[in-house]
Amino acid sequence: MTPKPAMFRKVLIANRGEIACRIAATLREMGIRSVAVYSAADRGALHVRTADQAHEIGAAEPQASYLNIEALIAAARASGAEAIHPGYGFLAENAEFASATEAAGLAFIGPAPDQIRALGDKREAREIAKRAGVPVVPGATGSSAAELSKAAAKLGFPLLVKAALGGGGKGMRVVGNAAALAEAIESATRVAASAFGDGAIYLERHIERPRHIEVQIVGDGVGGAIHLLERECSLQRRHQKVIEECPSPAVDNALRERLTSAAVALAKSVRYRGAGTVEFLLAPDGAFYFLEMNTRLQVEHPVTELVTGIDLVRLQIEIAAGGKLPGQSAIERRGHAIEARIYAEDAARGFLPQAGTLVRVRWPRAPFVRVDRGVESGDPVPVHYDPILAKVIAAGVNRDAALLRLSGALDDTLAHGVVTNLPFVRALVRSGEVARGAYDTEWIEREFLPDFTALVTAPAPEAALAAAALAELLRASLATDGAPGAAAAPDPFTALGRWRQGGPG
Amino acid sequence: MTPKPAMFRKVLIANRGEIACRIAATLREMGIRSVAVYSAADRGALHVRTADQAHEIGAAEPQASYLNIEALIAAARASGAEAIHPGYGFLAENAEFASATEAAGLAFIGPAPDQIRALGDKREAREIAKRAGVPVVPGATGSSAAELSKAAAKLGFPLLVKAALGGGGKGMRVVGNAAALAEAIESATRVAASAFGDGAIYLERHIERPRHIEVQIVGDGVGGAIHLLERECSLQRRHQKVIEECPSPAVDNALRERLTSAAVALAKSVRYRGAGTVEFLLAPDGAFYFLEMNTRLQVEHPVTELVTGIDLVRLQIEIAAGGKLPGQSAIERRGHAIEARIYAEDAARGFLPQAGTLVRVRWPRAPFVRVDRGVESGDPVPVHYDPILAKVIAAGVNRDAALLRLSGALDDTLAHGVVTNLPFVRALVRSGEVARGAYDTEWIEREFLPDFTALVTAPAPEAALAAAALAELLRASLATDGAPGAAAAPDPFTALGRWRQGGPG
Amino acid sequence: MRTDWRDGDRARAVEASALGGSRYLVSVDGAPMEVAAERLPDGRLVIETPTGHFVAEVSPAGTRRFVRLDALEFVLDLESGGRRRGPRSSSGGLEAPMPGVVTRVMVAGGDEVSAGQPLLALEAMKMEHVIRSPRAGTVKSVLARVGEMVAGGRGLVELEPDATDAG
Amino acid sequence: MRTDWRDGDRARAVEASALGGSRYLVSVDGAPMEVAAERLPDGRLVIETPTGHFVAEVSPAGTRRFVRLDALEFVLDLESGGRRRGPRSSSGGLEAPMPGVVTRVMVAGGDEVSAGQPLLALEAMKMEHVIRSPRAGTVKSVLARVGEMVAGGRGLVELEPDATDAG
Repeated sequence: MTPKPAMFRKVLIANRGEIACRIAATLREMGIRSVAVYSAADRGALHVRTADQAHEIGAAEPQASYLNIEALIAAARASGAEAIHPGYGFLAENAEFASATEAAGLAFIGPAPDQIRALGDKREAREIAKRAGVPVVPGATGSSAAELSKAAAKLGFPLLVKAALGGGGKGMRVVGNAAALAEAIESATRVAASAFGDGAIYLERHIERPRHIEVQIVGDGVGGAIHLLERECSLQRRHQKVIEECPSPAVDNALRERLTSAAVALAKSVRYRGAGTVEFLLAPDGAFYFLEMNTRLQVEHPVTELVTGIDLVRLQIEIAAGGKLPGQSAIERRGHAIEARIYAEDAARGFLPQAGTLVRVRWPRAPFVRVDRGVESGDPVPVHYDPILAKVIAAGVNRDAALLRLSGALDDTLAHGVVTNLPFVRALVRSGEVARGAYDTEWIEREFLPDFTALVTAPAPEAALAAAALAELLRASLATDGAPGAAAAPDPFTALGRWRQGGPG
Repeated sequence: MTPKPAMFRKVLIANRGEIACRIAATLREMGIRSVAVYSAADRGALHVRTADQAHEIGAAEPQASYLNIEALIAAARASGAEAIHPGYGFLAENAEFASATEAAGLAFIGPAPDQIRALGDKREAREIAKRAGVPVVPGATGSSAAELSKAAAKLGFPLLVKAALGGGGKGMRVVGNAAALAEAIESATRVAASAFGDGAIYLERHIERPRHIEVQIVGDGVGGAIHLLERECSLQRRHQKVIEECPSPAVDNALRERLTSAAVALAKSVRYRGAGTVEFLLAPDGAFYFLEMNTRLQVEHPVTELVTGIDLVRLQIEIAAGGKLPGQSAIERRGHAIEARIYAEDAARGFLPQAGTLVRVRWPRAPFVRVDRGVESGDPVPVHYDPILAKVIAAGVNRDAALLRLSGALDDTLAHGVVTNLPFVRALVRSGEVARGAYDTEWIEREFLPDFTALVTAPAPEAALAAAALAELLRASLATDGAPGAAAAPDPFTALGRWRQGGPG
Repeated sequence: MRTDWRDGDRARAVEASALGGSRYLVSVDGAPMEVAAERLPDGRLVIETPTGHFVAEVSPAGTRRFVRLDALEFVLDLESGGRRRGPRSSSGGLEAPMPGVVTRVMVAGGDEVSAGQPLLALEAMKMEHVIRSPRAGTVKSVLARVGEMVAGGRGLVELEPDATDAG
Repeated sequence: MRTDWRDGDRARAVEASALGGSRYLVSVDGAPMEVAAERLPDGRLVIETPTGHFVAEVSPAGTRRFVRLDALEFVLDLESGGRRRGPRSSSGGLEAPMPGVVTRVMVAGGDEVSAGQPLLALEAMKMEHVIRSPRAGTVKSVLARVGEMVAGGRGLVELEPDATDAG
């Protein structure tokens, strides 16, 4: 779609899991050799198996490996890579890493370091948005607890306490009154310091029952920028997105025009380079406010890709290699796409992250269904990293069709060996509110979770125990009968081979 | 997209392989239970494993199973299915089967029996096309060799000898002069009788260097019909399509309008019900001629699905259940899609079909890449059936992007254990003529195959022997060293585990 | 055949025997029912019990069984024949709920604690999880130090419940 | 280590030995070369020979090796150590090239045939394949009947080549 720039021949992917696999797919397609990196815990991981080459960069702890700038740059140099793609998470929004990459003579597939720095600081990003004429949520900052308390009193409660750096809602907390403020500030400071290496805190007025809408933008670094529609990300649990879609059922064409124009104005004002996301809160009264900007690829980028037909990773790479931005008119919207994130977490125990070995995984394969996955059957889920396993994404001619297809795809997904959130996302996509698109960012916790939690913490139904017992009975009877291969059969498919074919009706 | 009709609850798929799996995917998504059927040779086949239930219908020979109308109807009745989807091939264009299905009180997901009968007879189809104002290739028919010879003399050579019934080019032969006619008629009669149960023959003027362009249409059975663009199917080897795409690089908007109007007029004239394909020959001078109509889903339907966003199988099912046809304006065209058929056949031995066990299969999984497959690792490829294993389909913002993506996806595909046409399709998608879209239906055999055949029949290069020998060397040295698990390791990944990580630069 | 299961904190017992064909007599926790079970081509089971019709899929992992039942998932532990374990002592927080690093220890041996009181904090997968006391009682001993990496299920605190709370 | 291979009708011999690190001395059909071989993370091999740089993937299936080399694929049969088979007698058509049903037999024992003359026809996978004589000669015997299902590799016709053609 753009004239071909002088393209990289080899790119290092400074990430792991599903996003590393997804980036490798585009690199392979572009004829660019991919270099994976891995920690000691990821030696046999899928992202290592599918890259063209791989370098071990350190111990399991992220600080020693995926957050280890020196080791990453060394691996890039050793491998002969000409560029680094940071994915999302880890060092994707770390200006120091982007600087170090460029200092080593390599291209950073992302914005310029000073753009990451400026937009990654929520206070500065807010000022940038204001200057670009983008509405912002009333907010304040401060360097001491006392200062912050004073600012909070002025803003009024409820308000939001969050890390000035970082994204994804980590360490974010809603505070309902002045009494709870001190503890929230202390806790947020600790999390911010540990997660982002900077304990700076930002306060902002809490918009109640908002929707989270974000606009995908791409800039060329010299003042040009386009948008690739909005995404609806209101289905969140504790500020962690669970299900995302494009376009938003809450955005009509007039609002879309205002939202995307605001996002493009912001991107142009900083001469933004590469792909980024401008996040907005949409209030029930239709007003929207700049929330923050993510200077990287989002987890949920596939819904935009399916609706626009554009490969965002390819676009990132082309821009980093000096390619031209497509015109806004080249971005067409068709149909609808919805994504569900599959996490190793246990809803019955407060969505605790889970680790272990996936004894059996079956990802769906069907027309108009896409799966970005980081694990296959037999793969471990290490304790050290974000527990995302995969994203299941469905496209359709309209929202109903996409949602129905996603529901079918989730039914057709199996991940056994580690407890996952599959029952949670399966129930979500079947709920009436999701079907109607009638929810806000707090709906899951306020209205969906109480019943769902009761369901998953109740004793297992008799049918579940019957199924488990019958599987054992059959295994035992096969072993006794000495049926061929039965004793050695490691696979329940084989072990159950004697059951009668044909359903009961 | 259409108001929901009273939908089937259970549908029998009277087919096997990739198309049975693909139909099951849509049924599952629609919440319809799928019933697979299988021959004795297909007991553990993927299409059996992925359906909701399965019925054995007869011996391996197609006549005893997949062509056994009585057994299929009995299985449908026993399973409680309310409808039968015939897929393509086998009984998909058999009017008797459609009749028997309807006589059993079941819905046939396809056209009415008399439409299958009329359009399946090439002579009658030709008359229908003429009446609908669609241009046809000059041709003739006859019931005896003498009669046919006389007609041939009038048409002039070269001409095409083919079965009056059936499709897919089976038994089709180009005859350059009168001397070769008798043998061609005899051979075509035999193949026609054996493949379609009717030895009737049809002759037609052979258009030299034509392109094969077909239009996907869907009718509602009461006089309404729409089109879903054209497909380019000129990349053929002996009249068997190898690579198909949508839209055609040889069709501009003016020509598209004429082609699709002709196809829709034909469909409307017979009050066509369901999905069908009107095939045209496009002559180098821009004239086009009706070739035949296929009254079923085509192998290559996914390229249309990716460009229009429409699930054709769902549309077939909705129409069979009494649903409304979408309006023509609901059919949007975006981007480009290209498909490569993966067959078990040996290019070095005249593309002989192959049978055996697939010891290792790896289908690609990447954004904008779709794979419809009928086998996975460990599955047998029986000798009795069409040797299609899968279709790899890539979509892109334009033809270049789709072609590049398909090339990458084919590189990322592995099928070992049975010789496949993967080297053939990989070489095709890389050729300059395919890149430029500059070919006709005879180009592969005339220009591509001589060099390609020389390549694949030459001795294996030293590097191939070196790779094979080094794999053995390593296996042996691991066994001697007694490295953990080495002796028992059935998987070359494990067996090669000690090789140094990291590529050579 | 009898099988004993652990379903979270609950002990469940199932007695299953074939009645011929696809029918089975299955007692779950002593309540008998007739169950029809059919195998789908891909290995899934269709189970019909008096309460309904379910599609199930069972994957073994050691003594653990991952059981999918329609849209829901369950993890059941097969108790080894005869030897019945008591309910896991954790029942709400004295063991590490997952592997992680201990970031804070908020109590010491001898402390009296109330139900819900934070005992220690564990960091795993970038999130902090506070372990709270499931009941009022007295801390007998703390089994972990700040900075220690602990495995899932590892005991963290020994608690002596209050007498009034123990019944 | 020496390995003997059948590459279609050709016998190929390879001698391979490790030179240390990722370097190997490999002789193919007696011509020695130095080869660098590296394993990619997914098990593929990167092979560097004096003629170029290739990515290879080798899958064993019995004594057969499926070898992918970049975009091409090869099937090599590992000859069992020491016992060397001669070229397969077929070398162009006297064995069934695949499993199928014999639909026509066009010659009989004693017939003189010319190179390229049709001998019999086999139907498989809905296509008819004519088996032609690879050379001029005399049919010694026909080993299959019309309607017979034959396995791939099964001998169909025994042929006595013409003396002039035998050298």
